[in-house]
Amino acid sequence: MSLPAALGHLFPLTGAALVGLGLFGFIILRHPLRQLLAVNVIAAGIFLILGGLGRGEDVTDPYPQALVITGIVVSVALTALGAAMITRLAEDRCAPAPTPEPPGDRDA
Amino acid sequence: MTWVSVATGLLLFAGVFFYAAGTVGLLRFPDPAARLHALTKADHLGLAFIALAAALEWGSVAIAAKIAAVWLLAIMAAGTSAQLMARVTRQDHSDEP
Amino acid sequence: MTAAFELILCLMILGTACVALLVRDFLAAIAFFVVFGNLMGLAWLALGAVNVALAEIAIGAGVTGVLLILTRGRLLALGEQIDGNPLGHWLNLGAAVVCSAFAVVLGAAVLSIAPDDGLAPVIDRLMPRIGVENPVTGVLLAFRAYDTLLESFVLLGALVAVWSLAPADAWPRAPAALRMTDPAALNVAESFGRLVLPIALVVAAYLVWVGSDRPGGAFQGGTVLAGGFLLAAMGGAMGLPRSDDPAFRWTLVAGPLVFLAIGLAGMALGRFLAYPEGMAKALIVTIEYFLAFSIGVTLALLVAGPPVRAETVP
Amino acid sequence: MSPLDLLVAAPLAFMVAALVLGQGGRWLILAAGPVMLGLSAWLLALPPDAAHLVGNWDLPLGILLRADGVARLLVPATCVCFVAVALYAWPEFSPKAGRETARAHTFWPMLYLMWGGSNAGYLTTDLFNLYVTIEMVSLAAVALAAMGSLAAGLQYFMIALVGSLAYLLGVALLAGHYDTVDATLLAVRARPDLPTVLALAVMTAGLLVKAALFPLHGWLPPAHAAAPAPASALLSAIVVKLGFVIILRLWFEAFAEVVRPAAIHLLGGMGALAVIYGSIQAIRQERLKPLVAYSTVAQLGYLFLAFPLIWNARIPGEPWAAVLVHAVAHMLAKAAMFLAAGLMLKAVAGDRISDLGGLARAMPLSVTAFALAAISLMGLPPSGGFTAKFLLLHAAIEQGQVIYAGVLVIGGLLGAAYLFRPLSVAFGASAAPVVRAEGALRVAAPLTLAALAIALGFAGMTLIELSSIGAPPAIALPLAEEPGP
Repeated sequence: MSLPAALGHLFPLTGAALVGLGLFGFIILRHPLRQLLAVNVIAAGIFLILGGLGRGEDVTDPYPQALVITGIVVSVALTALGAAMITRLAEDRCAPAPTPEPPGDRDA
Repeated sequence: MTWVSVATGLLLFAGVFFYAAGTVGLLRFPDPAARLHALTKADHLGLAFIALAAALEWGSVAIAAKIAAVWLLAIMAAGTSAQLMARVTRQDHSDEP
Repeated sequence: MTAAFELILCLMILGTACVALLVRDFLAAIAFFVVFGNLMGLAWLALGAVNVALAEIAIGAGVTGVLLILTRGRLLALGEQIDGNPLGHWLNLGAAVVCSAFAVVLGAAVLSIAPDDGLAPVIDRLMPRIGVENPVTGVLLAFRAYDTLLESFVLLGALVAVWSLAPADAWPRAPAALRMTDPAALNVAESFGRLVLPIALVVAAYLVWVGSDRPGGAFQGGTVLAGGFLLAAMGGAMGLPRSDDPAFRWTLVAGPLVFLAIGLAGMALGRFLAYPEGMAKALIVTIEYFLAFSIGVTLALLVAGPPVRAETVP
Repeated sequence: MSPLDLLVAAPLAFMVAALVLGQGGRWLILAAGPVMLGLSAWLLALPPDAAHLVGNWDLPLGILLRADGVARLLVPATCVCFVAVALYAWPEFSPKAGRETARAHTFWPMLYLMWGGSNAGYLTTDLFNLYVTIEMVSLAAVALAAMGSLAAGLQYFMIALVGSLAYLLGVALLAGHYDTVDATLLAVRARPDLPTVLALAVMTAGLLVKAALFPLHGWLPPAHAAAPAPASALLSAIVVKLGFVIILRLWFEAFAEVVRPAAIHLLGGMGALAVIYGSIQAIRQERLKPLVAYSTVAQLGYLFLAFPLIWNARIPGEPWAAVLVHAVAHMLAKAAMFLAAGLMLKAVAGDRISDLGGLARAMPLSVTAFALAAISLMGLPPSGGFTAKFLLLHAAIEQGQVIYAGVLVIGGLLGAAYLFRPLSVAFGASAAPVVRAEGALRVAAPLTLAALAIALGFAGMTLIELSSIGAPPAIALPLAEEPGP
């Protein structure tokens, strides 16, 4: 391996630190939208570990790259769902009057 | 050292200089309009120099054209967002008594 | 030289992440998160993973950033407090200790793994069989096409899940309009949106096309398309569709459906998701074009959110 | 052609159809039901070593699908549950007064997404592919939970998100370490070093959160109790099982050489505590649906309590079969119970147990379904629950594991205590309330599921044989050949 050992591990180590940092944020932050941001930091850290460990002498392994792209898309899909839920919850909270759809099993 | 690498170096230097100037302006100018002015004009001049340097370094017309397209898009986006920001700040100020 | 650059880059990544998590003002937090995403993109470039860099900057920084800003705006309009975060409590100290300990263990585990491109030779050997040259596209759409197929359904499912949150009397209206309210600002944004949408279409098509041989692909192209749609919607150059519009529903499902159909057709010839000899590249490019278009529409609608009641639409 | 792909592809095709059709989406179950049950039957009929690579791309790069005993037991049970729940949900998720509603439209694509995702999860051996399937199921589960209570749904979402990321972190470490994430290859390659142990630990922790094992169960009762009855049935019967099955495969197949007895007993101890805690909480509930939800917490405990019993057994095939039979029996019985509870609560004014008075005379079939499901959950003979608990108890006594044996007995008694309470009220002497007649399908769905849970008790030997197909070498006696590429 021609890369200096420390340099080879630089990105995965950064990823590990990001996971710890994001986890800390997730625990101490109160608002769910901020927690969602923290989760995205954790995910970025995991992707960096995954991709960084595939670093070869001159190319990075395409296999983890593909896994990371899949992971990024899944993560944005979930972030969007979370953001929508947070918004809807805030709407319900500030306008308690709106007619929630009656639960189907009690509408008779 | 060929003349290309000398020119690239000079262009890069100029680009970095304008970026630095823009950043200093952003930090030091007193009001939002002046800051926007520093940010958009100086930074995009800087970007232009760096884009030129990159195009020269690659030495291919096709790639130079792509770089030019990217630069154009960046300028348009910056112009639009600067306009929008200027409006927002003016509204904020007109709200004040 | 490279080492110094990478070291500074990693420190900046960690620094921006810290600020994004801990700063009081949430708008500043989002701004730093977007910078963080772009720096992550640089990190992927440093790793030589251009495909991932494109995806990270477009999706991780771009779409997620827009989503957070939009959600923040909607929450503030509802009078919800997002800023402020009590720090200094002893529980936070405990959390810091636990998380640092976890990061240290994780770091030790990472250090004991030698980075290598173990599967790259395997992939190189297989690439000639599918006729495309971008190995990441090869993994995504041939060797692990099953993952990608399921993932395209995750994206579609996320949109349906967002729709399921619609208030009772809002279905099947359109999502809340993204159009700017200030008429003068709208004017600027509209001309920009009109200009950008066709450019986004061309760039997206280009990214998918080069994606078979060079960095690019369906997800990157689809995200550019989504960006174009969102800008056009913000400028009012384009309305958002009602969720019961049949043509719109077909554009949503087209990508996953074509992918599934080609996979099932492969089954008739031998195996699920197997491409017949010599046709692999044509099929992959077909899948990618449909997928990119559906991804573009789906991502834009995911950002827009669930349908809303008529009176809240300006 | 193989059911291994079609069991995933068909629900996804139905999801697309349901999304496009909108109003008409609910009719699709009439096609999906026979198709999926037929595919399940085909799966059962496959030769024992049935396995193939998707797209013929070889390991370590490709993805291997196989029909092992776990899949052969859980996939058909899942399909039966989905069909019954869908038929039950039909009138509930139909257009109201001719207008399409958000729920009536989105419920059906979500159902098929969850169906495809859970089938895919049982059939694949690829750990990253499992991550995607977990997200398919979680996504649909969150949407269904949010239909009842948005706040509980959001809490569930956050927990599920962190759980998936913990799992993904483990997958990332393994992918970097072994250059593969295929369970069958990891079974050969895995060494007990720091990255592997850490990966297994974070993956297990993430999945335990999703499988709601005590003390990580906090999100489950509010989410499962608040959702509409068909959604509760799917959440309690299907969703939590996937996390359990993945842990089972990780611990006994991929990392059988890495796992240490202390860890196994930690998991077993958590399971034992879950049985006791969940049962006591269930006894304390005043309302019916939270009671059934806490019963899920308790019943999931048995699944993990079995881990040390499998680990130490002289003939591990027996407790292995027991835990799978228990998973299937709980799936059927819990789905039946939530559906029956939905009918019962709809008939009476309130949602408290004391409101159920005299219901047995007013709606005998639904109360019977509830009672039959309760018999299986308590582990009374003859039922699937009894077969499972008997085999577990037998293993515990044979190994001299007094504590686990005691928990099994006490858990059964506590189960009887909390399940008899609603039944005794329903069979009580108070005047029968006037109840509007329900559609035949809605009554038949829980009754069929509960009857199947009972019928499992008569098929003990078949189930044990099924469960041993393609079981990990440590489990199967005589040593079975691992299905390779």
